[in-house]
Amino acid sequence: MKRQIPLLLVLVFGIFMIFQYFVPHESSEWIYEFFLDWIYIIGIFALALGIWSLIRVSYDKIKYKKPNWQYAVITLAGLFAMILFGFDYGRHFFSAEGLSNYMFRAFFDYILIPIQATMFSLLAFFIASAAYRAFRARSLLATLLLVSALVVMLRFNPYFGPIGPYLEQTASWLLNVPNLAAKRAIIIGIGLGMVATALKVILGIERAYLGKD
Amino acid sequence: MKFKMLLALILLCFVSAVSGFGQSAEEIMALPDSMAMAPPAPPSNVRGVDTDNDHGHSITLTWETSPDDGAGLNNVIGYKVFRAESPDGPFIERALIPSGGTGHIDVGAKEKDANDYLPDHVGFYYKVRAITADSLIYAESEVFGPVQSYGQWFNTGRVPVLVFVIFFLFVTLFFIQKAKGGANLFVRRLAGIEAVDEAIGRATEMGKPILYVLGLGTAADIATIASYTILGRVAKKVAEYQTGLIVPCYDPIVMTVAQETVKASYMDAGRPDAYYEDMVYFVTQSQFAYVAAVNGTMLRERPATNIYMGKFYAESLILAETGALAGSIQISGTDEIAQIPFFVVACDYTLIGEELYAASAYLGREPLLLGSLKAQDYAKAAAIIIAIIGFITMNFGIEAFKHLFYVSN
Amino acid sequence: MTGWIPRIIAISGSDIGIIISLVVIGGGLAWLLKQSIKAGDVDRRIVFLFIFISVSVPILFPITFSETATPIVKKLYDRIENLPEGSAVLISFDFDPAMAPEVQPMADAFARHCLAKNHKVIFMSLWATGQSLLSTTLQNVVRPEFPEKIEGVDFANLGYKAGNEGVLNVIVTNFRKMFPTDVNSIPLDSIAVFKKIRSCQDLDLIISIGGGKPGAKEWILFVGDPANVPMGCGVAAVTAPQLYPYYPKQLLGILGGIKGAAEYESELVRHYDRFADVKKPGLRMMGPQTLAHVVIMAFIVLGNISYFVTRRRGKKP
Amino acid sequence: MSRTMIILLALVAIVFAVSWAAKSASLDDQYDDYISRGFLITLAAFLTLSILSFLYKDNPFYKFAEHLFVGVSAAYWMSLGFWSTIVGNLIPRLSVTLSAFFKVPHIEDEYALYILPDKVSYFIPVVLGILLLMRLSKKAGWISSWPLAFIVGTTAGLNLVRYLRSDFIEQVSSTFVPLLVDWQGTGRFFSDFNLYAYGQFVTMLGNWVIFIGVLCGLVYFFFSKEHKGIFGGASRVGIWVLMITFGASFGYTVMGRISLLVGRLTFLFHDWLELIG
Repeated sequence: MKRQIPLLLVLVFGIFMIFQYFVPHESSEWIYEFFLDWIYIIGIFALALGIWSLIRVSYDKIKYKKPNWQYAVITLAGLFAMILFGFDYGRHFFSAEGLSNYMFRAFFDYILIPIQATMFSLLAFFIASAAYRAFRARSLLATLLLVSALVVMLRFNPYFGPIGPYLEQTASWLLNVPNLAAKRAIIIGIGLGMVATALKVILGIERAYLGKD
Repeated sequence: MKFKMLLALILLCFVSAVSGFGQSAEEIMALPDSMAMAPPAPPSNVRGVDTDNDHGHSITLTWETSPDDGAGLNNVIGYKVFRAESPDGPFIERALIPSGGTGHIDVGAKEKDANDYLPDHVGFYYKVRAITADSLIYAESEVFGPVQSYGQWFNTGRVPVLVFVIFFLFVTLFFIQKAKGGANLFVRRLAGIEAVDEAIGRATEMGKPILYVLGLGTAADIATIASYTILGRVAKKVAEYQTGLIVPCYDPIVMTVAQETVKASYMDAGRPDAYYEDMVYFVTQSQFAYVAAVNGTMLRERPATNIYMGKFYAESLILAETGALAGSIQISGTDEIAQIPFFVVACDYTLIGEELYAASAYLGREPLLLGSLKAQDYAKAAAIIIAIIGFITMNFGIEAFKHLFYVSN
Repeated sequence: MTGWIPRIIAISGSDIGIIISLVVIGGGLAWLLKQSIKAGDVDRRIVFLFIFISVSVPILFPITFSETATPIVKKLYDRIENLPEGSAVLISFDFDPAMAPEVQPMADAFARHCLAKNHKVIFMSLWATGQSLLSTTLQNVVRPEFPEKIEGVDFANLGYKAGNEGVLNVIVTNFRKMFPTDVNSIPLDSIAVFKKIRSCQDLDLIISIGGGKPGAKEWILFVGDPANVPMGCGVAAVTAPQLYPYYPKQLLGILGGIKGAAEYESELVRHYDRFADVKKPGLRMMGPQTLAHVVIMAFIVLGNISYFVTRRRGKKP
Repeated sequence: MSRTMIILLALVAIVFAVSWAAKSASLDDQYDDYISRGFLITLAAFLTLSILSFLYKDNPFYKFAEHLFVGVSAAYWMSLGFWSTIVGNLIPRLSVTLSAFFKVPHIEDEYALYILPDKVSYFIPVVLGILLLMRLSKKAGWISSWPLAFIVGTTAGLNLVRYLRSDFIEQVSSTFVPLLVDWQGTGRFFSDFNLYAYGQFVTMLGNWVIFIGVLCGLVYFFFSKEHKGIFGGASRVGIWVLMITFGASFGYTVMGRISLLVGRLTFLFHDWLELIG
């Protein structure tokens, strides 16, 4: 029972969604839209599970004085402060203005955004270190990788005089032609892999997502 | 064309100067609407039918252009489509089509309270007006109607997809049967997957944990589903070797599933006592906060091996470089095409696109999974054959073959 | 600007910036070369340090590398340059603030060039968010740098009109139908710029600046092709490859990303002394870009040197 | 805590205080809330530098920023989800009382009636969501796999047809390219010898590369056949094309990543330190 019902649900809803695709009628469209809404709403409930896990892990860290437990206090403080501002006690109790609370905005603009943008900008450093570490002519494949990366990066060098335009052209040709071919091959493969996996899921062959095998 | 217009303008200036409108010639030049010309012939043969293969609320119109469109008087600059609920009107303007146009699909909204709501099963009347540069000079077709719109129950434009679904289903079922019957199905080696076992061994020797990242996908993303299977396999090995396992999660539902998977694997390995819930934990559903936390974990726990399987976006390189900095062996796999290059460059082993899906079958070695892998290969062979036939027919100017694969919306 | 070093390596800007980048980056790389030959790989943190220097120095002390316009940019430049004075050029701002850092410099450069050549410029936008960016260009470039130009006589601002391709569909035959007035509610008939312009067919050049939809592609399909008006465009770097197929037939030229903007700006500076001192965000952004790219490429070379050195050493004993 | 650490902390505290004061002073004539603005900009700069310090090595400042970020962002997404989905979409359709309580206009959704009686269609996801929460209970945890099965089943069905169409049928059929372009004479053929993909020769070359590249790439992805002989050769060409592409994509991305750093450093030098105009 515990095992069969979920598998049956997957089969039924999976087949329904496949059929839905071939039925343009309005009613099929509405069901489709409802299902997508539902998935979204269930996701919000799931977020509560996540927050619960975060609180528990942090709490355990503090309780058992695990390494770096002091920082877990900061996580919890940030979490509760932001939840409080988000739901905006006191000023606009229960109104959509919760999100326009001054502190909520300030936390967003001066804590979330700067850290997020800086984490993102670390990529500038990492792309350099990855290039330094990995672009070495160890083998034919590594050399191809290295040379085509260099050709594309050379667009940014203004000192190649008459061959400059040719470099530029080669770079954009690489990005347009072989790039298209490789991407298409990968996409076809991925498409097939997805279809096969989805089919396995619907047929109940692939069931790792339900836990016990 | 330009010459003619210039001529008309000069003529116009002349006429207006003579007739003495009391305006300067310059101002008249800026007012082209007062140009005098003969009305064009109307468009003819207006026909309307319900638009095929849709949810209704739409009518397809066709007509023949006015003889004065591009020929004759050559003064038609476009067509206006009008619709009414009775042949006598009132008609409302629905569309403006540039000259030369012979058709229009009148799509309305399906919501009743929307402005341009177009109800189904209601008779409509249409007429088409050929317009000229002068808004007062035009010609109208005869009114056509009534025509009704309605929704269809089967989209014939999507038949190619249906054919492939059926084809795929049969090939898969066939090979699964074959594999069940004991046929030996060969699978080529995948370096990335063979490295997993080795990496777990290494972690055991070093006494360090393994970090498994499921990516940023949702629980239902196919890449994540493939990743669960690999996680299950890794967790089982980890349980057998008694190594540590860390699984930080981005999506709460993914976390739930991953907990189940890992728990089941520990049970399978006969070590349910070694499992504890917080091996798999939620971090946050914010891309870079998640990355910041995983980065910290990598540098503090110094895992022997990092495994990244699933959907990854810009964070791929941040994770992989930090992992390399921490000296971990790194195995990755994603179907996110834009990120594959970064994993290839920064990780020791990478499963490219489809290899990620194949990995679960490869690891499981179950006949059912191997059977579907075989089916995938046959579909690929079909793709190659279709591409070759397509190329041959294309180069001999036969378009029909290509049309077989045309899928309408 | 006049020293011999800058002339040789085609670099200009603040002296401190040039000296720092030459000494620190050049010297540092030379030292690293020695290190790599002697001892193999260098610490990753040194790579990070170099990236930090190569990006921050040009921000603090503006350095501009002289760019040479590639043909795809030069052709568009030449067209604007060679149009007779008083030609009508339309510049459409089809982008939002997120794209602005990359494409607004192009819009500024086009506006400068057209006004300096005494063309009549018509500004408009197909994106709701484009109108405020249009005002930015008018406020920061057109009005302060061309105080002698009069709105209505030398340039006109139509503002934003909703309708995407629909707008194009109409203005291809009649401007007044879509824009009865300009952005300041002045009837088009009383704007001198529009005296001889009834539809897009009367324009001499159309430039679309953007990177999304509607953008250059829609302009080509709905206006450039049917009305046979020459077109050019400036787009974000990611969009540029999708437009190459239209060059050079339907598009006279394409400015792709900040690099395209920088090339155009450098071409302007080369021919117009009056633009020597104006802000050139494209060229300015190219400083960090070029230095960082050179540094990364240098590190790739260093990595290979140390790899081959280590391998040879590994083989010998 | 080591002595150097204490000195470092004190130093950072002093710099922070000085920056706060200086920043507030410089914002004085622009804003009324200049003191809190001065603090917030200093805080943003401090967090930016804390994250950047990670490049040197893991350190208490990074740990601080990281943990703060995790807590605040988790709560941010939850608040956003709550207000936009639960309050914005669900509650107005669910109940008049709740709508009034949350001060959102109630929506009488006529289309909900079209399929299921009254508001049932919006109670279902709530029930499924609660079933998912049953996970927290040891006894009834198994029931949480029902909503999961719904999500997985629906998405699997959806993905199956969607990817079959866009990633398989359409990609395969767009490989049908003319490999021979109408011959227009040698002059035309070799004119426009320019890789911007419009000259006749270049178009043809491009089409050939695409066609063969796709075929060889597909061969590389064959799993159930040993890569030997012609098959192995094709698969090798396939992986070459893949590698060239990966290199080119990598090289192309550098520009965008440097721009991100330029943005961050501009914040530090311009918004915080006011070193540049």
